[in-house]
Amino acid sequence: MGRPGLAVDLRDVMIRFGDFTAVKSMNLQVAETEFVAVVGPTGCGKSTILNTVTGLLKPAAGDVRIFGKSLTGLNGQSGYMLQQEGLLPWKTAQDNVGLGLVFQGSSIAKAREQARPWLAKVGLKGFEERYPHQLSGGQRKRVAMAQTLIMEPKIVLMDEPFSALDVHTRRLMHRILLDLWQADRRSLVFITHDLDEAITLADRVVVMSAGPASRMVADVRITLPRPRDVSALQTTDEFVALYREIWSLLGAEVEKSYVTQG
Amino acid sequence: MGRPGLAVDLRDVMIRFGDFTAVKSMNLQVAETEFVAVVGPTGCGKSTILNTVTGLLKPAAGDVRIFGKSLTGLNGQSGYMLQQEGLLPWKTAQDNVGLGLVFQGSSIAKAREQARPWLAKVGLKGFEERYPHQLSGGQRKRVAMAQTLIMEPKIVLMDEPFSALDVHTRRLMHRILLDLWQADRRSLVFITHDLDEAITLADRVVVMSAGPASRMVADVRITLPRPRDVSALQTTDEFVALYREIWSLLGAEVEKSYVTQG
Amino acid sequence: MSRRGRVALTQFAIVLGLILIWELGVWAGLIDSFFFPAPSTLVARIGEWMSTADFWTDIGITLLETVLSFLAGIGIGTALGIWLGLSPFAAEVVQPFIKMFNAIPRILLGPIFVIWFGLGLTSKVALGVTLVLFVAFFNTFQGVREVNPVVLANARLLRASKSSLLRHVYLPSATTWILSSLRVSVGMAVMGAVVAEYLGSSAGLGHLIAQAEGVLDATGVFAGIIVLSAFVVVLDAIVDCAEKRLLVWRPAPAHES
Amino acid sequence: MSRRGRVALTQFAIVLGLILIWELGVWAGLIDSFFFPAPSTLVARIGEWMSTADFWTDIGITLLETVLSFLAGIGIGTALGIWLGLSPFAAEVVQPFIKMFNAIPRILLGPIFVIWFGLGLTSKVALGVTLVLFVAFFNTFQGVREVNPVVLANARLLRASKSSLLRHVYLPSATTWILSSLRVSVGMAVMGAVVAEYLGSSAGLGHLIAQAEGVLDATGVFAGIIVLSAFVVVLDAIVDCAEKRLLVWRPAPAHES
Amino acid sequence: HATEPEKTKLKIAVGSQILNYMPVELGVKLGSFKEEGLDVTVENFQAGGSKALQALIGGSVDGTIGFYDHTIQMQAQGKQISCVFLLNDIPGVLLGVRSDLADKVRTGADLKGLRLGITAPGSSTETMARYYIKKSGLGPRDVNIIAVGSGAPGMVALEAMNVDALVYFDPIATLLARKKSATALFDARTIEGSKQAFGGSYPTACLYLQQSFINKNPETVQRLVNALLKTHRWINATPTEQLVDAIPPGYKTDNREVNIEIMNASKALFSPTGQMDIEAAKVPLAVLSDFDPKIAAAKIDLNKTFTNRFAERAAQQLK
Ligand SMILES: Nc1ncnc2c1ncn2[C@@H]1O[C@H](COP(=O)(O)OP(=O)(O)OP(=O)(O)O)[C@@H](O)[C@H]1O
Ligand SMILES: Nc1ncnc2c1ncn2[C@@H]1O[C@H](COP(=O)(O)OP(=O)(O)OP(=O)(O)O)[C@@H](O)[C@H]1O
Ligand SMILES: [Mg+2]
Ligand SMILES: [Mg+2]
Repeated sequence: MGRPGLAVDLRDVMIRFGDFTAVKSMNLQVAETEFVAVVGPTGCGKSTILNTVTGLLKPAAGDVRIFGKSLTGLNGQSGYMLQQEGLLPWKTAQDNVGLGLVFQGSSIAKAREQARPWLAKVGLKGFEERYPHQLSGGQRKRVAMAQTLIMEPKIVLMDEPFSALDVHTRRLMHRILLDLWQADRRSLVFITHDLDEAITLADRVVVMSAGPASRMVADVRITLPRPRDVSALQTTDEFVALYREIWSLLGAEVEKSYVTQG
Repeated sequence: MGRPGLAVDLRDVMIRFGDFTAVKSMNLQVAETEFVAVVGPTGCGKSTILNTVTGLLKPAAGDVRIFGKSLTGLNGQSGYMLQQEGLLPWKTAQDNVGLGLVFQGSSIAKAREQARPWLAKVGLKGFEERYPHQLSGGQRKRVAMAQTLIMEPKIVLMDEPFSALDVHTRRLMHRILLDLWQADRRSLVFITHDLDEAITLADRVVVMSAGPASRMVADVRITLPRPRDVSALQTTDEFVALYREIWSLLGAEVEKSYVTQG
Repeated sequence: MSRRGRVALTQFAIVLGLILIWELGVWAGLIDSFFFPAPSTLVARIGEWMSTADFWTDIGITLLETVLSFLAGIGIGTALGIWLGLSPFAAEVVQPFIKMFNAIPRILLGPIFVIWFGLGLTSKVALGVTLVLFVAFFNTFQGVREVNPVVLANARLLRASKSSLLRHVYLPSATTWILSSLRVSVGMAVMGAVVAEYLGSSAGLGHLIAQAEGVLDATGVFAGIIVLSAFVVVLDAIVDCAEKRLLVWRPAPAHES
Repeated sequence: MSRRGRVALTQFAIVLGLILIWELGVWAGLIDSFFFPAPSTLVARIGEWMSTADFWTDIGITLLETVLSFLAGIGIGTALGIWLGLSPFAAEVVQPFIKMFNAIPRILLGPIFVIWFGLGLTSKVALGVTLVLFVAFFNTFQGVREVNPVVLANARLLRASKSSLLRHVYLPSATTWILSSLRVSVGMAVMGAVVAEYLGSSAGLGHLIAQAEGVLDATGVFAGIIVLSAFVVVLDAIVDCAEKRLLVWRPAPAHES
Repeated sequence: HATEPEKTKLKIAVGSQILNYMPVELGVKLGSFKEEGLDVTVENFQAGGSKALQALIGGSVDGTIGFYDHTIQMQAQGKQISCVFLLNDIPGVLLGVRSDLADKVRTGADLKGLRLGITAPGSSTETMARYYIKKSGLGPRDVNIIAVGSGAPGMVALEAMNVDALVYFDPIATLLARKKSATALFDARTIEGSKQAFGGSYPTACLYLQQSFINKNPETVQRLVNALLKTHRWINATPTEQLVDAIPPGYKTDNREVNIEIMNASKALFSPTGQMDIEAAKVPLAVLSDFDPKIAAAKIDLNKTFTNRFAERAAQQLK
């Protein structure tokens, strides 16, 4: 019964850990070719929701549909860049990036060949032979990003992908992401705490309430024309208005959570 | 021969991993009661420098002085919140926060008693009995922060402490940090990728060059009067000028690194 | 049906199947009951044993020896493992010797222990300890060195003393390693006690088995083995309990769904 | 002096010290050379042995048995550990049986193996395998379950097949566990071979030792033990090499400075 | 009794529970030792006589029931142990060949080129086998000697054709005979067999103790010997059926019929006097000297390896 054209369709999804209800009732629809940003107070359940979309977590109630089909097992259409580090510590940067290709049957040599340009793209040329523990935090994040994107998944899910990067590198990564998205319009869901980032990249910004028993409180459509030039945009009235709106929605939620905690 | 009044004094510090020179020559002086922010392109060597200040890494050349004394072994005066997660997975949130107290001879019950208000301060009331794997990324970061600050160290070192937090929670954490700093003026060094954060909090912002063989490229003094009200500040000319300055310094570095990488 | 129930049922089916095949094999003459007596005779023999007081004394003695050598072996092995795990120099010096000792067949040590410790409990426990010790040692040694370097650094930065580090970091981190070694060790402790009794004694399960072996009484030998196995299952259940208590903090094991 | 040098020197000093005390103890009559013959006589005996061809045949036979039982035991144990580590249901069903088997004293299995496999190589290897197998199994089993859940999730999200997961995730993650079990196993393999020879054979180091023991020749027994130890040190060096190669990716062990 | 024993709690070792050693545990069961005021525990060393001997030398036990050979071997190594009561003056050992070879192998000389199973290297089965081979006119390398372990494995090795001939004791002897899978070349469970194999009687199991212990505790030793002699007399005076029922569990199979057969074949094993004949003692010395050059080189004083004085006194006391 999933609507046609929906890549991700969460209906009244509830997620519990034991008797702790992390997410009460989440409805999230992401159309094919849509770019959605998710923001919310820390600990509200953003990662949990992406885990549910990929099938890592089973919802306690509600429906998860991917391209109209109910999800069983792992989501085969998505690529997911986790919030925590999931690089294989026993593989070099290039082998980590090429990992998905190897899993799909590529030879190791061929996977490396394809991985190297991706490493260069994320600014890690010269670090091909490094093991994860020999990389800085931001470098590891970029390897993880390349590892996810090299697979060119239909649905790209990213959990705070750029928070460990400096502003400029972050812009470069935005470019890569947008290029990939525009070249072959995929669905993209990403979590961020940076509202500038959310507004400049996304078609819609979803705001979640503070946890526990979190839900969606707003779904802000970003109508700014593309391509968007960040530096120019940030001073426009529209941008500022959007920023203010989301900012105050979030602020209210965070305040509430401090009040309920007492 | 350390200058009097200097909490941290790095002289021509060079840091190498095998034959990879991460930091070529770093000079960093932090006075007692000073609040210094370090910014720099990803992978330039920021964490490495804090590791050297705490004694986790030995420099290949140069001098590390803490309160005028050459550092041998671990730095006993500092508290360090690592970039990576260092919580003990087998201890609950409150036991993790109280860990340092237990190490100093407190009884477990007493440590817990002191830990609970700290957990409430960082917004984690109700999560006292959670194990780290049952917390969200941002929640773990806040536990780690409480774990470091509860010890009230003379020198507080923090490596991207707030990057995993939403804007509002981040402001609340800034408040806690500033309160602690002002109550008993400690030395504070923290790494961030958020320039707003750096400018609103610090006395000085240190900008590092892109790696490898990184060094300090600028040391920007922030003369904005305290207490600083973030929302009001951000539109002032002085703030914007400072932001621009640091922003372009960083931009040049990131560009350079992409050029050298080819 | 619950998972536990299914497990128990499958186990029951396996045991029953094996027993049936065996019993029928003996009946049909395919299995020589001189070497592999029928399960029914084994059951009968165990029943017979259980009605004698001597048997319970034997069990008691072996149990005591097993438990003592288990505890002593684990204690010494773990302590050694921690010590060497924390001092790389000592480790490099001492390790080759430990490995050499580990290669000495315990049958040869038996008589030496009898000379040193007499024929009593001590020599039996000593032999069991030499079996348990090495398993515990190697695992603890590795477990201590496997501690997550970031967690360790963090604890050190919080100014943990050596003993605090041991208690709050190294030991909890090595727990899974140590527990895993306990699994092997339980069996080893039993084996040590029985071998020692077999090598020289006047009581205990090993004595009972040796006696049966001497007169080519395969029924006695197998009955003894079965009693030993029951023994281990009980002791292992205790380790299981310990594991459950010690590892509450862990995420559920990462299995494929 | 280099670290290696210091280690070697300390080891040398320890060995020399022990030998001196022992030798002097024998001379002074404090140590009964009937049980603990002087090191000098041991050296003489080993020298004597080395000049005979039989000795080298014995060594060769024992070496072959050791290596075969080591490889087979590790192979079976690891495979079993992986299988059960990945299928919780099978693990729950099968584990109690494995633990029970592990408790059977190998001395008792010796004769049974002779019955099944005859007096040749096979029965010796079989006994060694039963010793090695369990150590390898328990460690692999635990190692497979210890894999970092985030890393595993990540690999699964990259759509790794079961066999890819095994090869790229489970096995590398369990490597330290498996390697740690190899340390114990080397000794066990040697022990298994020697015990089997000791229980019945016409050649091999175990036979040599049994012969010496039969004629109450402690010198021969100890000389045999020393040869065994040398044996293990050599085999262990091979495991060391494997470890170095397999674990290049690891950060240097987290020691206190 | 005139004097009290110096030591009442005693440990006696046996090197596995073979029929030859049975009287000591039978004595315990019958209460013979208790009647003499002794509390005797029997410690079984399943891995063999040498372990029991080591336990004696190491001081873990007070006395050992073991082969007389040991006293000679120990003298060669400078240890004084002495046999005070001889349990068997014939060895009770057999050497048989597989039935399918029985036609071809009729004498010791026919063993040439065959594989002969012994229990353990260096054990008395090996020394006896080698002596027999030599006596049959063969060289030491003419027969392949393989250790097959005691008990069932040896039997299996023979039946599975892993070996062609075997040195064995009861109960294997009876079992093999019943299954007709072996034919004995000699059967030293009787005097005649012993004569045929070793040219005379051959003292085997005896109670030996450290000389120092004997010197210090003569009354204790006397009582031990009394109890053993009493037991031996009881064995020789009791009908086989009744004897079989009395035998302690470690020394009989669970088949009563077989047990009776065994006892009938082996009753001659148990010496009625417990005394050593100096001539007989020379046989093991000859056998051992043959086997071990160190013993040949050592000047063995057989008079120090045994004493009959306790057995003689026991015979008087028990009249
Ligand atoms: N395994 C678990 N057991 C119990 N509670 C859990 C578990 N995992 C997550 N939670 C709880 O669920 C809530 C949502 O967690 P989640 O990781 O989704 O937060 P988040 O929105 O991603 O936060 P952040 O921005 O800090 O990453 C949190 O309150 C967290 O404590
Ligand atoms: N153990 C190591 N071996 C080799 N190189 C290393 C090691 N640790 C760090 N490096 C390198 O040193 C440089 C500086 O690392 P560092 O972690 O200090 O960066 P950073 O400035 O903290 O970056 P980020 O903002 O991404 O955290 C990086 O290029 C990294 O690859
Ligand atoms: Mg999250
Ligand atoms: Mg860093």
